[in-house]
Amino acid sequence: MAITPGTATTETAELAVAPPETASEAPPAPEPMMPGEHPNEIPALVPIVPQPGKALYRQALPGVMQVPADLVLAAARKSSLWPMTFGLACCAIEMIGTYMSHYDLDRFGIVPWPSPRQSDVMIVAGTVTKKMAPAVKLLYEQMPNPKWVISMGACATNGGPYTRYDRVLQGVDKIVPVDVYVPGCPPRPEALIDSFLALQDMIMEERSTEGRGA
Amino acid sequence: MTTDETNGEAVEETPPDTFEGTLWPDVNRALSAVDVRPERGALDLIVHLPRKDVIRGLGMLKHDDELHFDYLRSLTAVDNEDEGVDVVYHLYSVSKNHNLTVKTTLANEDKVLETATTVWQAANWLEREVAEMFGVTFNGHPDPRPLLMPEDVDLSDVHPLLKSHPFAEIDVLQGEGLGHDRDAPGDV
Amino acid sequence: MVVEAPSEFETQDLLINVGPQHPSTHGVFRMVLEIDGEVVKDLVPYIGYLHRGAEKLCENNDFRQGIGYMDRTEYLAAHNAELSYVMAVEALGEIEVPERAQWIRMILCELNRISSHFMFLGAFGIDVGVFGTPFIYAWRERETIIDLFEEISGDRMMYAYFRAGGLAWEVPANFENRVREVLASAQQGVKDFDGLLTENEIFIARTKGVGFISAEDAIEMGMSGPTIRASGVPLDIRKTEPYLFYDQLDFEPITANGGDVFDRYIVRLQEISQSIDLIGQCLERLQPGPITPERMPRMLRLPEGEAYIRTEAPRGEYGVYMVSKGGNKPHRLKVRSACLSNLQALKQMSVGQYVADAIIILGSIDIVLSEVDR
Amino acid sequence: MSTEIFGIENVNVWVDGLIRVLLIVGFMTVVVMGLIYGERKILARFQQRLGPTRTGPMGLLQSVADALKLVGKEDLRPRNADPWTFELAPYLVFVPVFLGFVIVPFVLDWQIRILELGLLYFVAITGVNIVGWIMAGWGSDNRYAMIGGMRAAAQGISYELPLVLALVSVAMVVEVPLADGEVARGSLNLNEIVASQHEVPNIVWQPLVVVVFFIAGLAELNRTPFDIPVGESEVVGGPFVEYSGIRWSMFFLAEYAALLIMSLLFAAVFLGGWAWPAGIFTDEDWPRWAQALLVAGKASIFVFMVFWVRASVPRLRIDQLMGFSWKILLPLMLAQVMVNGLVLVYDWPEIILTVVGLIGIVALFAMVDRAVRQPRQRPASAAQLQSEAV
Repeated sequence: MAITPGTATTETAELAVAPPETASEAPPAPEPMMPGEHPNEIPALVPIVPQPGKALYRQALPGVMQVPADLVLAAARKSSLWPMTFGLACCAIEMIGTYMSHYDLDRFGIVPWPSPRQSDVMIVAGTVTKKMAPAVKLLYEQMPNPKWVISMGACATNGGPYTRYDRVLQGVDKIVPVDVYVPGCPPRPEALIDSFLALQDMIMEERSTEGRGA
Repeated sequence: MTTDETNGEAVEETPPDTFEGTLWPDVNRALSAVDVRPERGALDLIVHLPRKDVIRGLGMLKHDDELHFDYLRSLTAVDNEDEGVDVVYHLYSVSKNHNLTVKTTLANEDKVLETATTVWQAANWLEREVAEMFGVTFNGHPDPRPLLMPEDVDLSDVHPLLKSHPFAEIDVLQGEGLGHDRDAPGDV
Repeated sequence: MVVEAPSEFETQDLLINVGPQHPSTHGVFRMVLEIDGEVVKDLVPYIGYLHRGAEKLCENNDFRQGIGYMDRTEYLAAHNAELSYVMAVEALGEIEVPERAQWIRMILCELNRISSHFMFLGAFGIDVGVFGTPFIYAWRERETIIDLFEEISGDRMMYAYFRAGGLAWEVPANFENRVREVLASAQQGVKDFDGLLTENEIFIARTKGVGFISAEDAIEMGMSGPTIRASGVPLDIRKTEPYLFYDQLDFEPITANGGDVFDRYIVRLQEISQSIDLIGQCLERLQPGPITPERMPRMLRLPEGEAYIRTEAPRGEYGVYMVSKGGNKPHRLKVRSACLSNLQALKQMSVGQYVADAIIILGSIDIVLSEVDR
Repeated sequence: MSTEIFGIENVNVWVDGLIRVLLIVGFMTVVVMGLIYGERKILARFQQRLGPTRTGPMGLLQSVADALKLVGKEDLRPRNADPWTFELAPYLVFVPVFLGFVIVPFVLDWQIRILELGLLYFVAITGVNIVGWIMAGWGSDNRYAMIGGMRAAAQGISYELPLVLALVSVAMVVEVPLADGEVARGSLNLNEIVASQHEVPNIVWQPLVVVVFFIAGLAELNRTPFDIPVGESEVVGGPFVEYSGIRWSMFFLAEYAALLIMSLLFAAVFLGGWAWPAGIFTDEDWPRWAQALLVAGKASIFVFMVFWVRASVPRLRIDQLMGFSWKILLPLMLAQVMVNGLVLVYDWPEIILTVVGLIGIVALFAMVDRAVRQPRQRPASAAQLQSEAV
């Protein structure tokens, strides 16, 4: 994508995090010397000759790093995922175990929050029965966008050992769109941490500013 | 004093099994007004009472100062398909430290029984569970709402623990679930 | 519809729904509180949000596969749950269990009681309001015990280690001194909790005299475990109806006569020390030997009959009533849940107390929802 | 109408005020983010954990990430919530806390405004945020929020009195050197209060007041053991249950800004602010940066104590909380003010203040211990409900 010379593109699409391409070819025009300029005057006073092929702001402020807005927002979202304290069954105990000092999810900036309004991730930890399903759906709708769902354990993924009982919902993705499935019954705390890392990679790669729809 | 007829499985060979080791003598004395049929269980004595005077018998067992069964351990039911539903009471005496199991059989057509909450309050929730799981109606129960089944949805005819209630089929989940598949444009 | 004007001083009661999702309902338990200001006038508990038919599914699995459901029904003390199930199968099939297996079963059940009580101490700290510190101390002890369980059975919570007739496989070689290490750290944990919560004046002010239930009411409601022993009733199945080799150990059931939330906390704290001492006694009597009977039938078919086996789980009496009609699957399996009976008395204990007390009283009963709803 | 700022003469007063306020807002947001990060790290240390380490070097950018994420969150308002009260509540909690910074004496004469009635202004302003809490509770049409709001009101009012009396009893005995040499007693101007402590900090004269100020300060900040309005285990999140995104982050920021103000005030009024050890070594004042470090150190003592209490003390119940304030703190403070008055009127030696203060502390702990140990009788209405309900 050719950068039209001379126009200072504020919203450059390419990953500016990569080092700006160094001007490989030699600067075409020699530095003009202002008349009567004292040799040790501050170089900043020297007027900038706009070199073609390079954004003006880059010449004026060589040090600045330009990062697209959604990357910064995604990085912020990735490193402060607040799950809701919402445990259903045995997987909840392993989820609590992951918060505790032995595995400490707080290192990743993950703090359990009591109210759905202030949380971004819903960890469905345990068997979703048909009596509990409306409550799970209501909680999901109460969460503000962007929101994600981690289906922890076999029961939340497809009913697990209780799948053959008709009062049990065979998988939480029948009522709620799920982002990360964690295998195990109950999954080990390391598996839950791995699911968070997978979710973080997904957020970074997806980078949608407004988050999922409905 | 009813004669004891061994019901088939290998109890001690002596035909008139006198249950001398168990509580049977005192239980028989306490329940003399009611016809009682003893049976030997794996750990403790089992006593069969007819449907109509189960509650009276339980009251006698509780207030009898010799037996003093003041602790209802557990109340449940067993579905024997065609022979009807057995309601089982496991009793225990905290002071005397002995156990008894009382059973009564209800025919499949009218599974109705008096409530035991008049005798022990512990029976409240246990009876509500047996009512919704086996379809047994307990007359005079103070609070006959469903316990484990949802209240808002009327499932009064569904009794999951009966043998007739089928197991759910595992529906194959490849794709057609509501699962959020990554590439569908703006779905859900 | 004529609405007569309420007298201007008549206050309206507020119905608040401590819903299925609430930080301190220990899972999916819901209670609707009718409160007048801060005092609870009426409490209606709703359970069944985790009713997933463990009993029905056990009827579909043979005697060896049912152990998995028992672990998941009592997920904080899986060994105790397995013990009842396995002893019921052995009682029906008259299977002899070798001595060493019984001693190891007792050690693991007591260890599981310690880890479950630590979980209670942690969760109770959150209910009373301390931000996480007791929970973290409790889980530090629990993790050491869970690591030992993992070395023995390969899984952190769902062990399936007890089998009809004995154990699945031999315990690892350094079993004794690993257990002693764990006991030392558990002893340290009890001292920490004594310092952190027991002498804390706010903790005493919050829990003394709250949620009282008398001994007669407790017996009438069929309660069991630390909740009834805190009201002064020495009902401990390990003492009243000894199973395994509990009659060879000398211990007294721990009771307190206050019957309030503080006493339930103290009874559980002392039970941890008691279990530590019990395990010490068991370790002395442990000798090498076989852990499964020489001849076990490949397909376990049990004769017709029924058995009601009850053991002392951390929360109370965990009973398994198993009816077999001569097949390889149980005809009916009923799990007697201690939490269900203890929970029945919640309304009686909470009415008249403050809202904050109702939360603590629920915490002091220490319920595990999958055992309540099965 | 012109004043001098940073050496530039005759700057318009309004421009000067604006510059100082912007400086304070910038300084305050940075320090508050640091406080949030500090709390998570210190609490983690109390609980043998690591706290945030992955975002930025040693997790330093954690608060920045939280703030950015909250800004990017969807902003929800419940359908049948009262729109105006719901929208305005965060501002009523947020703005008074910022206004409180006007009188905080950071360094020698650097304040936004030196007000003669500095303490009165501070107490009046921080009183307003209770209205914000109630509006949040009432406006968000949620039962938990309503209960949380009412509890916040009850607690805020009942702990305002000990706080005010604590500040009054300190402001009474402050010595202010007048122009003609002799000394006048009593002043509400924070600068004079701090200047008067260059030899001996007020904590020496008023130990009981320091303890009561700490307790009442905890209650004003709604921190454990007084976090009843926002206690998760009872009233899930209190008045903030329905707030999300940036509105909720304003409440969160206001809470930590209030903590910052309370700690700076504690440092200024009780530990001598920028004056205390300076007076002992040299008679003229230290350089600005040394004073700034001094104030920061003293304020961080208060902040650390608040975090420490949060990690180790359970929550009080609403009736104990009210009883503690009205029956124990208030009488002690009234007695303290009376003793101060007597010492001022009859010119008794200052040492009496310290002795009385220490006796007061002993009395405080004795009263609390007796209140806890004696068998708790059930609440009167409860006993009657109990008999009727069973």
